[in-house]
Amino acid sequence: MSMGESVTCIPLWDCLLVPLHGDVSDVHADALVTEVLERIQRDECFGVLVDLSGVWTLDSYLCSVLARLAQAARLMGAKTVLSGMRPEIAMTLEAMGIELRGIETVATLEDALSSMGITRTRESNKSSGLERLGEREG
Amino acid sequence: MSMGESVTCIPLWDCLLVPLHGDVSDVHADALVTEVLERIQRDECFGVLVDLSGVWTLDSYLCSVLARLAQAARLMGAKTVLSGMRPEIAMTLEAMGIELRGIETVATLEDALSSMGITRTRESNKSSGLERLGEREG
Amino acid sequence: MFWLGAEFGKAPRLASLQPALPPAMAAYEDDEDSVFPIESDADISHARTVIRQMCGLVGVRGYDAQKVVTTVSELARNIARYVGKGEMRFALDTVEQRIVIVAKDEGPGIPNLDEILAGNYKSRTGLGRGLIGCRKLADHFDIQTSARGTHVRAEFRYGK
Amino acid sequence: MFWLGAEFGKAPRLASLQPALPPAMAAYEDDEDSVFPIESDADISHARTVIRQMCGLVGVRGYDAQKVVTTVSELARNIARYVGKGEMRFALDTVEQRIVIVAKDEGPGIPNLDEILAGNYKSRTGLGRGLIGCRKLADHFDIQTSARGTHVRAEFRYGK
Ligand SMILES: Nc1ncnc2c1ncn2[C@@H]1O[C@H](COP(=O)(O)OP(=O)(O)O)[C@@H](O)[C@H]1O
Ligand SMILES: Nc1ncnc2c1ncn2[C@@H]1O[C@H](COP(=O)(O)OP(=O)(O)O)[C@@H](O)[C@H]1O
Repeated sequence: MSMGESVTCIPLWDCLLVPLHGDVSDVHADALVTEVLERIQRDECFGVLVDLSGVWTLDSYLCSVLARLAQAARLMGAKTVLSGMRPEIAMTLEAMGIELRGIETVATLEDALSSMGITRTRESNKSSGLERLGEREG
Repeated sequence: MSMGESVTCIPLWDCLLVPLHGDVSDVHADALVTEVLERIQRDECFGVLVDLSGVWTLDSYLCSVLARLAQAARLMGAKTVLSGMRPEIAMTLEAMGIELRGIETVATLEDALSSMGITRTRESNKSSGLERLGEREG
Repeated sequence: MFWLGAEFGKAPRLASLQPALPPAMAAYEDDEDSVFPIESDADISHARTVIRQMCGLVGVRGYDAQKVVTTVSELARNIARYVGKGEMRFALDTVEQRIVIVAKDEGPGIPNLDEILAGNYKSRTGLGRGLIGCRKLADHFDIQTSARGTHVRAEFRYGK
Repeated sequence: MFWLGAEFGKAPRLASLQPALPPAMAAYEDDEDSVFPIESDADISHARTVIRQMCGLVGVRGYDAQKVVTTVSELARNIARYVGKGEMRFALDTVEQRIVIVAKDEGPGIPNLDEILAGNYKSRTGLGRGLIGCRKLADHFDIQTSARGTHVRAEFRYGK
């Protein structure tokens, strides 16, 4: 995430998908909050899905920014869910005593959508047994 | 997308979501193909959703890489759909006579999922009229 | 005309016409170091980033900016890929209100340029739409090629 | 012990023990330029990137790498944010098999260090878990602070 790189927000149903990637600088983290909050208002979103699959490190500052984002989004009527945190990052935060209280954290983007009440409807067009209907209504 | 930055691939249902962002270098574009094809095999995906919302520029090389990716993914049984191309990028490609033949291109990530046969199931918990059920079965 | 590059920045003919530069541009004026050498993948990315910022500085956005950045990307890649080294210069002509891109290399030249610009060329390395694409994007496009190298100049109007 | 930094790279006591360095590390050895000045946001990112690559070079991955990179991130930010400038050095001790991180500044020091390390501190700028977190992550953690500045040293074992 080099200088000047802008925040990627992808609209998905009435949510905003925010995939983070690589090294997230403090400047980028701060820009993230502004951008996401503006987009919540503009796009009338009720959910923010921050996916951490591509992130290299989460340190105490990035955690505080995510907590701040979730708090502010909540005041605007949107729920924030974090997905895709790699196990080594979770272990590091745990060791540091960082709890991310107040933000829902789930394993996959699929679970995050599910937590927003969004599950898929589809005719399986491949090997069967992959259906996941109506699981966990948010 | 600075040096050494790895490709972000987010599993979503049986698809792979690949959000591109910022300046996509040729090295990154090439790494993208390798990474996505490996993940298709490993995760047994049937769809690749490349989202271009965050990309600054698409030039002829990146287009040729995406075409190559879609072609190879197809041989592995996975369909590739591009979403989120900004209008100014579409206009530029059109002016250059670049067609991206053989890759499906849709407006939003939502449409891309829809094209994979995935639509949402949810109880609207906000303003009504936002439901989109079973639209476009892929 | 403010060249982001030494050779051009000194052109005396235009010097007296120069209005005030946006502060961020002033640094480039008459600066020997602001030629952009193009060799590596990172140089291509850097060239794109610089021209993108330059477009932003003069309020060129959206499709107009895409045209310029894409042209730089195509020309920079051609140098890095087909020649190995060369250079680019970017200039802002605030009088005529145009952005000028120059790409120069001392490579083997493009013997089949006519075929390429006619759109009949099948590229093995890409789509073969780079040069013809730039010519379509630019408001003025000029390419000189010989066994001593290739020199491309593309101009884009901006402002109303 | 191979310091990625001048002051330490010259330690004569360890010189004779040095086994062959991985090629990419050799460049750092005894190199005056390989102290990492920390001032800006970009310096913090750069420090993280360098230490991440260094971990990769010696095969430190997963949780072990995260601990090191996160520690560098916390210490670098503290310098940039609370002092404005300082420096970091990274060393690889291939004999003892440890990675050593040093963060040094000449700032005002941390008068309430005990409270912070006891976990009772409420930060207004962050979570107040940076220093205490680093102490928990590192295998050895040492902090000296006074009105003349702060010096932090964190060590991480690697290998079996
Ligand atoms: N600066 C250059 N020097 C030498 N040959 C070049 C140069 N630029 C382009 N070429 C040649 O012209 C061909 C067409 O280039 P271009 O239109 O950019 O499409 P592509 O790069 O996709 O092939 C290239 O395949 C290459 O053989
Ligand atoms: N290098 C330093 N110089 C001066 N003060 C510092 C330094 N590092 C940390 N501090 C002080 O110690 C406090 C705790 O730091 P830390 O544990 O990293 O948590 P946080 O940065 O979230 O507050 C900071 O709020 C700051 O007041």
